[in-house]
Amino acid sequence: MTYIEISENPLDVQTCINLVLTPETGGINVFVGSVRNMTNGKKVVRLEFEAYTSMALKEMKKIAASIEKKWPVINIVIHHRTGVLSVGDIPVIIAVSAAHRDAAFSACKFAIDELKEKVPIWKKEIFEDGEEWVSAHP
Amino acid sequence: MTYIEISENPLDVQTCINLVLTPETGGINVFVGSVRNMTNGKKVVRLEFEAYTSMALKEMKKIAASIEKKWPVINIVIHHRTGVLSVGDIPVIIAVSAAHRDAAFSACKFAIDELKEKVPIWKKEIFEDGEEWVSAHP
Amino acid sequence: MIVEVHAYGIVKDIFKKKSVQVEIQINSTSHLREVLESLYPDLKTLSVYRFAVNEEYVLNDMILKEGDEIAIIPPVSGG
Amino acid sequence: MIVEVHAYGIVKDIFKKKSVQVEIQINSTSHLREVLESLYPDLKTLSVYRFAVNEEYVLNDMILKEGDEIAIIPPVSGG
Repeated sequence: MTYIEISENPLDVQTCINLVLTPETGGINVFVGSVRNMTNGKKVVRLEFEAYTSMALKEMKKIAASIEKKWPVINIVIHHRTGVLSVGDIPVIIAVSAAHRDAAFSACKFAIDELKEKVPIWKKEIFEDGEEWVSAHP
Repeated sequence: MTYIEISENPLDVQTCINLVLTPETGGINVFVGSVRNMTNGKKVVRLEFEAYTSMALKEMKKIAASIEKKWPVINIVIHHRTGVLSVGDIPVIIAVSAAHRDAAFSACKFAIDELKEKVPIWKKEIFEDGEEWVSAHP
Repeated sequence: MIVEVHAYGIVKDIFKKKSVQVEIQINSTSHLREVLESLYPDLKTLSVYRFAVNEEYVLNDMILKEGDEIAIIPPVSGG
Repeated sequence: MIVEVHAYGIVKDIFKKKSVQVEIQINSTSHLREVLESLYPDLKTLSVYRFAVNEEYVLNDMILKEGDEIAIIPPVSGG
């Protein structure tokens, strides 16, 4: 099963574990993103995440479908938060369960790498003296 | 910081996240082990974990020290449970925080691989018709 | 035809709104790109941007038709 | 000398207790291995086992001295 969600509400890691854990599960790999306090030596005040939600959900489902073709996994969760986040807040949680741990690790790594490359979600970093859409300019 | 623990109490993933998450953290990778319902086609009733606790703690600390030499990580948690566990229970949680996710993934994978090879903890699988110390015999 | 182009992230700042309507002579994304870049030259300062039509990335050029949902996708930065 | 050997996992089943005291003529782990295997031949059915002295794995042979904490480590299976 695949559980995909984009929401303004805080993400919860235990919820994600509960969604992927089954009696057949031997291992779960989880990636938890976190808002860092610094970017290139500049102090981050907050982040603002925006999504093209309908397309982002489609792209996230494609990532899950690719995983299911590549590795013997059981369940996949991809939860992404949008809106205003502060340092230490969690913008993304990915959790993958599998009978054997190697598949869970590989699939979770693949999921976050793909998400960062393809899913139409954007973050703006707000510094003390300005703001910037991440990766927008060369 | 390194947080190592062996305990008979249930493990909690949120506790582990809270221990590793810092303002400098960009990503956390977590491995959650789980008791599977089947081994080689035989139904597992429960598992019993036993540790040579003082030595196991030492070996777990060595794993954390190796990680800190190999990757730029922030905090490391290795929690292992002992005693009687049922299907779906969690024998181990490893969590590693880092500024960048690749280090967190690599370190977490290394930790569970090393733990399974070196840390003196043993599990006995109890089936409906017998029991067996895992990996004891060829 | 007249098409509506939805904006996200920095493109919303460049358009100064969530979407713009523009008239195109040729119904293709490559022509749309030219029209948009002449109206909003700041688009050319982006590292890269893609179009999405009906919530799918346009890989090369693509023919546009009435009712297509068109969006500009600047470099993504989720996660 | 007489040494106490601590048992874990399947070795506790083989010894039928948590530790045994055995007398050794040569104060080395390789000799201790021989003595234990003659007393408890089932040790030879294990895939492998190592000694730990003072909570550290013994890599090759090792001299034993009074007061050492000695344990047999059958194949580990944590996680």
